[in-house]
Amino acid sequence: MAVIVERPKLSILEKFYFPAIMKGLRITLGHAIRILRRKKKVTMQYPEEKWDNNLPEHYRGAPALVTDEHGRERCVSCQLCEFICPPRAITIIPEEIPPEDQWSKVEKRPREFEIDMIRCIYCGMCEEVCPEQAIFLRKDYAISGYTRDEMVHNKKKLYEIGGVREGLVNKWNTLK
Amino acid sequence: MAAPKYIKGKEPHKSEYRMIFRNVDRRGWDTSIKSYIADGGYKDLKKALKMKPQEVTDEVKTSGLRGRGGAGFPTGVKWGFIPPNNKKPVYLICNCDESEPGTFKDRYIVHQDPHQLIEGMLISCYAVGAKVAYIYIREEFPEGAKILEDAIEEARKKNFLGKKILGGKFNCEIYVHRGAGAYICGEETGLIESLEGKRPYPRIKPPYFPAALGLYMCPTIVNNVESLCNVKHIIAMGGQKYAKIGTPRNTGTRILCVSGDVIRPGYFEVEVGKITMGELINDVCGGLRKGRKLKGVIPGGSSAKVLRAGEKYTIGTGESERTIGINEIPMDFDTLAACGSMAGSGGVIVMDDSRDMTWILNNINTFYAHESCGQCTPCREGSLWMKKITDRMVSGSGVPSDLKTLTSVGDNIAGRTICAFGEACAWPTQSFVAKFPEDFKKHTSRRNAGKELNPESKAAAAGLKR
Amino acid sequence: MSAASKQTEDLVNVQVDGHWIQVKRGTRMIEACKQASAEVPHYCYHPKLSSPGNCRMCLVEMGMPPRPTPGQEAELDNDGHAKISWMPRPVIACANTVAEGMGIRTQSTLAKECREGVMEFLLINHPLDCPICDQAGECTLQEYSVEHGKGESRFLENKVKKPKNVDIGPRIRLDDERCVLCSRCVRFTQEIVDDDVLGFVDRGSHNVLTIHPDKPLANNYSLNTVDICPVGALTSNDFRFKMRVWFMRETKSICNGCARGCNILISSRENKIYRQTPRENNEVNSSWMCDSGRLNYHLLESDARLTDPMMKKGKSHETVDWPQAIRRTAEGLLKYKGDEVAIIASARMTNEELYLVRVLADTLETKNVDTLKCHGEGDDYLNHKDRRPNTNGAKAILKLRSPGSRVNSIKKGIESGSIKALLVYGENIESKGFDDGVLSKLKFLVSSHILANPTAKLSDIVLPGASYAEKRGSMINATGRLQLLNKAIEPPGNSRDDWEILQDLNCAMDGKDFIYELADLFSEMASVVPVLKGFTLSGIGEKGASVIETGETIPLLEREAQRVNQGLIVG
Amino acid sequence: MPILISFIKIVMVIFVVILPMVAYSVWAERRVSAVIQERVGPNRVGIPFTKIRLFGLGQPIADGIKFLLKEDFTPGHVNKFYYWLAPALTMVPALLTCAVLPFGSELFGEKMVIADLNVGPLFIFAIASLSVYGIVLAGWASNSKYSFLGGVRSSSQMISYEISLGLSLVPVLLIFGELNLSEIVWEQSKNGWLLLPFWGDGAIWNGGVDRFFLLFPAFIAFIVFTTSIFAETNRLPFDLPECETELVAGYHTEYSSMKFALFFLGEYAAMIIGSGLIVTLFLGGWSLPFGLDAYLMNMTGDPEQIPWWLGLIHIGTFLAKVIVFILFFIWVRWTLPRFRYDQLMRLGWIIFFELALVNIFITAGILILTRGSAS
Repeated sequence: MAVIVERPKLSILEKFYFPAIMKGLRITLGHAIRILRRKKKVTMQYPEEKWDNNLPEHYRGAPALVTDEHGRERCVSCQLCEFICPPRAITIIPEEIPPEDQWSKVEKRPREFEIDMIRCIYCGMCEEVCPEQAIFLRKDYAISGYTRDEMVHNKKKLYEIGGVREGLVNKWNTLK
Repeated sequence: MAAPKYIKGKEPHKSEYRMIFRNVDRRGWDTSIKSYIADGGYKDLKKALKMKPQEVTDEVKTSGLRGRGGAGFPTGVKWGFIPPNNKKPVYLICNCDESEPGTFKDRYIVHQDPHQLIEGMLISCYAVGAKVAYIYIREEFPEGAKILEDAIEEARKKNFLGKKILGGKFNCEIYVHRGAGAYICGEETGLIESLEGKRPYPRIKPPYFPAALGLYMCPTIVNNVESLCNVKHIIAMGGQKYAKIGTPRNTGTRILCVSGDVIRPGYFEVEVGKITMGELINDVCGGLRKGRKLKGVIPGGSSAKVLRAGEKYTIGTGESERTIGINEIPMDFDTLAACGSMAGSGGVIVMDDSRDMTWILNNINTFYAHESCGQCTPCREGSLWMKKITDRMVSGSGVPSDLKTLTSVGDNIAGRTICAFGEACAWPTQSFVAKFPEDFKKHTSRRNAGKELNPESKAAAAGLKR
Repeated sequence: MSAASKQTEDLVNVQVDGHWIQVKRGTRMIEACKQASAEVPHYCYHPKLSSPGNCRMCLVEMGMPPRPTPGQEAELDNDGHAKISWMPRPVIACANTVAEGMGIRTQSTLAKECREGVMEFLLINHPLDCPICDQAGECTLQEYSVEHGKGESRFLENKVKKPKNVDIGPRIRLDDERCVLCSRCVRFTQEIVDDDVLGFVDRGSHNVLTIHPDKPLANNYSLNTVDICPVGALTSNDFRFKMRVWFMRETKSICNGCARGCNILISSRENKIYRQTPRENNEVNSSWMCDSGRLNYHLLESDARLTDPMMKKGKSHETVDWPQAIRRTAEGLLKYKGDEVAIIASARMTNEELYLVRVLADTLETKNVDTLKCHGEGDDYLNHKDRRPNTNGAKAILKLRSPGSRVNSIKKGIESGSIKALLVYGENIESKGFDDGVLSKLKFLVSSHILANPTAKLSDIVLPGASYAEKRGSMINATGRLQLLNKAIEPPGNSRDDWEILQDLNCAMDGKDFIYELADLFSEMASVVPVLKGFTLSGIGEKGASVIETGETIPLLEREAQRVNQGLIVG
Repeated sequence: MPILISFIKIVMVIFVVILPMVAYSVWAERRVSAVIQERVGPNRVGIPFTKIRLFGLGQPIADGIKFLLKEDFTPGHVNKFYYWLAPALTMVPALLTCAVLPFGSELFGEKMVIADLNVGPLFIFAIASLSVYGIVLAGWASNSKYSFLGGVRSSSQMISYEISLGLSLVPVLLIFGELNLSEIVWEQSKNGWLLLPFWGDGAIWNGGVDRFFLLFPAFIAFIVFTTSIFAETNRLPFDLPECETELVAGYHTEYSSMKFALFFLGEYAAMIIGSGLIVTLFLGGWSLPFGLDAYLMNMTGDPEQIPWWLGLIHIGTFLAKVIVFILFFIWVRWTLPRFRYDQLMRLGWIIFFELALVNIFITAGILILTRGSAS
């Protein structure tokens, strides 16, 4: 249903607009003068100055896979992230862990795990949905490449970015 | 029939009424058919064979005999469940898989008086029309099995067994089947499955009521050893007369197996309901040890609910309603049920104040967790869970929520399983936790975390000293 | 509903969750609840198997009207039914049958408590490894724990460890920790395929499903255990870790492994088939299918797939485009007259394709039309000895009395030179004696295949067709049932739906107008072929329709019917 | 020879002054907007291959190169001829108008105006109204709804404001009685700027009563004229033809690379020319205020001969004034939000049109009253 909003009644002076325009000009000029006198600075000189150290804990940068302190890849390729990913940036091909592998009891791991960083929207749903605490949004945000292929992070690259994550629940290592 | 003389030191107590156990611990008695016949054995078989099968059944019905295996279901009624227009063969099975902790009566019958059982079975077979009977004997009773095999052989030679018994038209064969070594084999449908050569997974009822769809899907009667022995005596004295023994609705004699913290544990055959708990413990069994006080009694085998000393029980209805203490409880089926427990298999387990109920429950839970057949979910998962909880309690790592969990796990098992094992494993937990909360709270309170005090060892040490 | 809903001959009045319904006498309570749309959760119950009642998930509250003492009128409730007195103990709904006046409560506090309790028990020792479990997404443990679970665990102890990743057969892997011991698989192997190799050992919580020490679960129906397993205990080696089920699209189709025509679901994702599972049809395959049929789809991924039309240039073939291939085929065939041309069609083709073959034969005015007879070993369950899915269709449409009888005369005709051109559809005729020597006598050989084979190698023109999962059409199975084949994926490369190829060819031969829709083609065929009279393609339905009386019976279904009569299963 | 001189003037004005100025006003736009928004703005591009940044003054050059090097893409669905023509039609009129603008007094005896027309303002109107064709054609030829809407808006907006633009100028011309822009500037140089008549004959103490009273209509004319210039150049708050929130980029949605750059440059060129026009008409053009011109010329001795350094000063003065106005344009752009279209039309047709019309009569009235009967 359409809602009709009453326009505010303007006084004569307001109808004239001129004072309001002047007020606006004064404000913008005020800002200009302030910055010209080097009173305030809101931007930084990006490549030289970075805010990496000031990133909040929950910053959502590039998603990456992590290993635990025993070197086990945490991802078991349940493909939930692939399912939840809104832009469908994730592609996983699972495989069985061969019996001779140290972690063969985990049974399943990704053979290929690709995140298309051109598609990724850094929403963090993959991290949230992951039942194995295997994928995390890291603080890397400057993801660039010369080709589209380069922008697809493969498993190796994802583990490189992710690194080792300690102190998570390691149910596979002890309980199973 | 002269009154039997008994081995010295094993004479029956004066309150006993020895009928089934007449020959147990009897001086100069052996298991041979000679002794049995000399004492008037197999006379009742002859008597029964002269009657019509229905008459035998009616006698048993008149006697009011209730099953001695645990449930206390009237035996004659059970026999009557065989479909009237049945064309299939009928089987009789003697349940001699006596595995309930605290119960040790059947073994003595088998070991010392096998012919009494065989005679009782033959009469029962005649009554229900079974041509084949099985004695399903517990795997752990190898000697009993051998004694039975020998006795059957003897009986067959005397034509008490086999084709045309005693020259009549009645054919009957008895086989001894050694059990598969599991508690659940004592459950009647589990037993039937086991007898069929399968895993003793109890069957669902309905539709598999043994009296209609039992062994090999034929009508089958499963009776306890003691019940079948009683049949012989019912025929011997007649149902009317038998019914006068004991109390109304709880007729006959009953073998109580008393174990635990009493001076003189053992088996005692008494008239049902004629003796109270107090008399049994203090009089017949010689009372508790010096300086000890009664804490609780499990009156019918480990699966029965525990009774706490000092509690009051209301029994009877209407005018006969009265409130009694634990010592005044008569040992019969109905009163024990009214007290919230059951007569069960007659295994009375007495516990004095040196016992910590947590340890006792843990012991019982360990047994049931080990014996659960694993067929249906609640008992399979619940029994081990309860055991794990009490394990933690006794090892000093209980947590306050354990009590609630323990009770609710028990609640989730009882009444929701295929067979009665669910109740059997849930009832101890439910009753112990309800009746002795202070013992459990001791183990779950944070103050006692990490402490592991074994009262059993303390009690054992105290016993040594004495 | 009126109070006077009288007890009729074979209907009884049952109250489910407060509503009275009428169900057939002898119905299981669980089925009665289902009819009243009160789904009762269950694990061990399966309509095609006996009910051991061991999962205890289907516990409901039950009540019966009390038996009135003689001379006393039964007390009636507002609906005019006898008042129900409820039993204090819950009963299982899966094994008990309904009775007149029975009441069932599926949503009472007691029933809910029971479910919650059982659910908790099932989960305490469950490994909760859904992330690696192939059943995830179609696991009843997951589904019911959402509906009936607590959402938290009170279980502080260590879980029971059981064997994992056990190889119990060539196609099946077992994970005992996930097993809920419902015994469906055990009962299936005992009751349906008479291969009693599964069983339970140990007891209590340590109970495990295991295999006979010397006999693997290797029968040709073993993969059905994976389907009926309500959890992820039994998984298929073939499907294991390949794809999560929620990604897959399911297409209702039929199996083409033999003349049985088992109803199946083809699960595919992004043009790749991941598995085939049986679809219930109590007239054809009940709920089962054989492993060989199930794994048939690997054929489609073969390296030998033909993807482009090809023409022989010298000794080798070269790729051409479709218009050229069709034109050259038509030209080649038109050079010869009447019986100089022979067509060997295949009973693998759909009715529509066979009909177009018939039209082609009419255009060519040849009588040398036949299909091959390919018989293998059938079994006593579902597998049919006829290895072709549409032999009955071929008989009806090509008007063949006995398929394969004219093949020898065609062969002789080629050898004698009276047959100069041969069109082979979907069959490798080399196996039927048409070797190099015979085929080289031909002036013109065209064949259509999905895989490269010796016949294709000798052909002047090869037309790549589509496999059963890549096309739509109808077939008539061994018991004379008209069933629908549906397209799950696209044919690879430039290969095309066979009916389109034939249609193009027909068009090139006689210049007649096109039929653009398969449904139109079916309708045209139905107007010509007597047994199909009155049918439309969409009118066939998911479960097919019986069109021919063949008198054949299906052994497995016969036995199931017998068990239904005995009241052992629901069916 | 005059042709050669004209040529030199054209080259000097267009390629040395206007185009760099256009480029750098883009840079200024970005820097000023940054400053207003407390940002930094383009500050990186300096001298290539060195670390010298020069406040980012290299940016316009980099931009220009970028525009030149970008793919010159013509979408398939456009009307090619008009599509190509449109950018030129926007850029060219803007540059043409500067022909009559006096950007200085005299240098070496040469008048610092490319074409000293006697009908300067008329010429400007004539040419400036052509620029609407560029936008309309761009919008139409692009064959896209956004462009089309932009084009339509632009045409109606420009036509509307051209009226007030023209009418607001009439009082000025009445006051000066002159259509030659050079003469107008000379007049202001001698007798006070239109908005600052405080020397020469214009000063009230020297008898310039009329100029004093005319300040009022002059001011109204100034407001109307300036605002209309905003509208004519499609700058905020009147940039509805491109209006990215509604129309993606309006008439130049489908343009890229150099063709887009031409639109871009055309807008800024128009802005510069507009500023120049305002300065010329209202603020004395190249003249210095307070009779400094006369003073300096008297200093050199020959009041009729302007020395070369004064000529340069005049050019500088003109450019300074223009730059101030460009800055004003930028300042306004980053201050005011865009008008709604109905507000725009209302302002043009109901307020400015009437105001300008009334202003003519007021001016005429004052002129009659102060200067006596019309001569």
